[in-house]
Amino acid sequence: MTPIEVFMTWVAAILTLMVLSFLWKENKFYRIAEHVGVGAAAGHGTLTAINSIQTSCLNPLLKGQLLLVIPLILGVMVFLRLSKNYGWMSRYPMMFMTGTGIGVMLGAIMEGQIIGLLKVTVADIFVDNTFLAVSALIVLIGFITTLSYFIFTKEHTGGLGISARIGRVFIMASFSCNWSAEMIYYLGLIVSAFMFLINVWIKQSILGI
Amino acid sequence: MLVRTGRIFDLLLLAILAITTYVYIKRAEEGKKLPPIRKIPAVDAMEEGIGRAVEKGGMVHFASGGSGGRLSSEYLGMVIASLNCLEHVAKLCARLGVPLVVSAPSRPEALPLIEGIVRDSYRSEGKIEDFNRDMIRFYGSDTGAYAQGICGTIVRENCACNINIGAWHTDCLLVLAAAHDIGAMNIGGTGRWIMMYAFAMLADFSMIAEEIYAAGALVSGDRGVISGLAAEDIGKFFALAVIILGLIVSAISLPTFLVFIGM
Amino acid sequence: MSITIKSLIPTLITTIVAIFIIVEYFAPPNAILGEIKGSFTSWAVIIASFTIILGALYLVRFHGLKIIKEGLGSQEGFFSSITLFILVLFVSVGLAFGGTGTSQYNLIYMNIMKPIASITRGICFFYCISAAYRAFKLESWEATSMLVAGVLYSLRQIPIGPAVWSPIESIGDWILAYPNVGATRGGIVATAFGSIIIALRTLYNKELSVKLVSEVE
Amino acid sequence: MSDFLSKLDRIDRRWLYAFTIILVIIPIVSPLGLPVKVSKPTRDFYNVISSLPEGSVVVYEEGSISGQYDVTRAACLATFKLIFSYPVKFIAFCDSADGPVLLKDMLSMVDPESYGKEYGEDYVIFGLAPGGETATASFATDIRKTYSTDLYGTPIDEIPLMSEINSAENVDLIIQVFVGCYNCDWVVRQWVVPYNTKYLGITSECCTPMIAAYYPASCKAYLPGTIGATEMEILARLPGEGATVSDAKNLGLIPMILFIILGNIAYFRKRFGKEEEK
Repeated sequence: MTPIEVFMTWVAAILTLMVLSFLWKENKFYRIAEHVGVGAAAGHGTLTAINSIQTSCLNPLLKGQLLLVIPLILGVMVFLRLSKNYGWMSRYPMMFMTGTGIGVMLGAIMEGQIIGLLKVTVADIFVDNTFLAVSALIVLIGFITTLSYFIFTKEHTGGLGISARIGRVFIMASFSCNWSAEMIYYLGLIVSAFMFLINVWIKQSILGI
Repeated sequence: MLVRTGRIFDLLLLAILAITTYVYIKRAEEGKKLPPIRKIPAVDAMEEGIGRAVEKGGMVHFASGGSGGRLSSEYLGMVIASLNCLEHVAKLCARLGVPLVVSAPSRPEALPLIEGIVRDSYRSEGKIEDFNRDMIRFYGSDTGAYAQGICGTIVRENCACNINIGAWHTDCLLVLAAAHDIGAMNIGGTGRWIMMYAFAMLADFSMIAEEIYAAGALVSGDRGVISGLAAEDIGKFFALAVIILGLIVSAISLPTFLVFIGM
Repeated sequence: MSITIKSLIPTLITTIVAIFIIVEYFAPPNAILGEIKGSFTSWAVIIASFTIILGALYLVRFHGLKIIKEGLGSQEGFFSSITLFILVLFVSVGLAFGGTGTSQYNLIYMNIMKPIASITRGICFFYCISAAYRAFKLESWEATSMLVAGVLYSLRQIPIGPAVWSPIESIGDWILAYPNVGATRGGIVATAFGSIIIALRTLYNKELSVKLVSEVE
Repeated sequence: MSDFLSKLDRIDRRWLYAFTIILVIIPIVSPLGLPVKVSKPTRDFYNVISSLPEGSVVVYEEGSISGQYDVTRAACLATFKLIFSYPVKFIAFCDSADGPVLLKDMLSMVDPESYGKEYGEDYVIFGLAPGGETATASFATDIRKTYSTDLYGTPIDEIPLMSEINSAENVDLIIQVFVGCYNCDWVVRQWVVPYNTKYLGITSECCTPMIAAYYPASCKAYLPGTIGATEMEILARLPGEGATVSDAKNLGLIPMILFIILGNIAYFRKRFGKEEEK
């Protein structure tokens, strides 16, 4: 390892330990790592934003795509939020982005998030394999009872109450799968962090193995 | 053909929802009767939580999540729902004189709207002098730094009530746990199904997925906005009808069902 | 300044832009509409970049005022100066050496930003397992379902699970692929309806928070 | 006994955290080397790539972020090594702010030139297009409107590989790396639904439950974080770091079981304690 690499490895290791100290309690060391992390995220975000504006707006605009002056103006209007009297003008870029967001989402969400799932939930049941058909039936029951839980215009009593209660059991099982998947993912990050501390920081940069 | 092949059924559903939403808004504006909406405990808990902050002399913290500012894809709905709740919380805090801290999302596309709403809320309560841009904190465009910054703020500035509604990623677990450990009341939910487990396990009052849209509507107190919940239920009944009809048709001929729904 | 210019025209922009893109999606393929949609989506990408810079300005303002008010020697001033120093370090190294693709930038990125961001998520593991201490109790059908599904799917995901008891793999995959998918699809469809109705209400200019009228500074 | 249980019940959870850290460190210092079975999604992932006809165009959407790089890197490296060993075209673009830095870091580890690939002819990298779904929609609709130059500033029209490629219609397969668990919906909505593009996902373990809802209908296959990387390294016989991380995770699960047992002890003691009082 070069001297600069050893130094930066020490920086990374110390910052890692500073964040880990939050498990004990909020303290000055954690606070240093917090402020370093926030500064780095803001710096990196600013840099990539500047780069993106340059490559997708300024360069093509200078090469003759004159329509790009519109997003440039709308983009600059975002900063008017900081002004005392013209803050309202920052709503123009906001509402343009909202319109684009709605347009891109509203069309494809029908197929991608609703009809596509209805189609596959029904179609999966009509298969030759009994085990798969019964399993698909369980998906259907989970789907209907979960959807019934989200009905707002009727009190959850009687038949709807039973369905919503079953739905809650399916919902909790699903939450638990997500909790488990997230926990294993965090465990992977903790293991990677300790692998770095042990194999790179201690073994390589301290012991030189 | 006027409609692209394979998207007729999609357009049919969109038309049903568009008409239903419009009709319900008109009925609301004309004062006509609307379907009743069942109670969502977490909606009332916001007022209770802010009241508790007054008693404890603590601060109220509101955040809409790392992606709680993205004006695109399904985040958009969560962002607008969280803006409705932010307006409700900001008005209550202005009225009761409770310190409010709003953490701006790490994807800050809606940042001007967030400041506009908090400023507007304080103005409508006659407390514009209490508004200060320092109430709105930005922690950089990474959800890790976002969670770190909020945890530090919550612990150091004596948070008594932590309200997290919007589009959350892994950041919500750290924030909810930090608030829980200092005894703050946790209220919140997200439309992102994958992260709902954190709210179900760590929040005192949680809104499950679509309930954040309902909360956003209910706190607005506007009948036209609340009528949207009835339109959503029409969509669900339509989905259940498609499922039941689909089962019947598929029992006879699955390809027929697939052709019909794939129009 | 009239409400028309402050609120009505912006929301009109939303409706027009959205309708153009929706029509492009449902209409038979049309080159002009495709061109318009392509322009709108790429413009939104450009504006998104400006908002990231606006966020950074909020950050600089907040910490700058803190340094001015409390002084560099104070504890608050010291921590705020760390944030501003690191921000300036990243931006200047990036601009000086030609963007984020350089080895110099990679050195500070991989040894400052990445370790902090990674371990910040990593410590969530400890909060995940202590949340299990609170939530996984055999006190109701829901909590029992949570406990059983969570433990079984956890054991499936690590090598020791299938190595000790091989059926755990198919049981874990079954729980993930069927009960979980049933509830997930129900949740996705319900959330989709929520998104759609809010989007439609915004197009009708009836979405209060986005309408924002007063804005009198 | 009940005295021991009440002490157990009031343990400061931070001692359990310390115990957890020790359990995590043990397999790192001396690996257990337990076996790993290859699951169906990983096998499908391998089959889709290995069955690509010559000259196919593969788009790779990099959405990883610095905080989750340790979890997705192994799976991405295994995928790069697999793709670069086939005669296909490779176009990478980024939808996350950290994408460009991470993508270059990984490509420097794989070294495409050692697979006989030439930049500009066989593979090309584009920078960040912020805006989430809007960005991927923009890329699918019109690449030239989204990017005028590649990551290194070369104008797009001067890149031979891009001469006949400008939208999803010219793409055979899209591989998306996503760590925002809903971001797989973007590709379903903007690539699979409109253009019927074949779609593979690389994600972290936490997003597996979400993409499972799309597998195999909309998403042909996926690699879930380090366990997926471990399985691909075994299946394709590629050396990698996935196996070490997966091995070290094994003991890390014991504290979870312990916390659940303690939680239920506390619950039943309180419940039976009340009944005795009654």
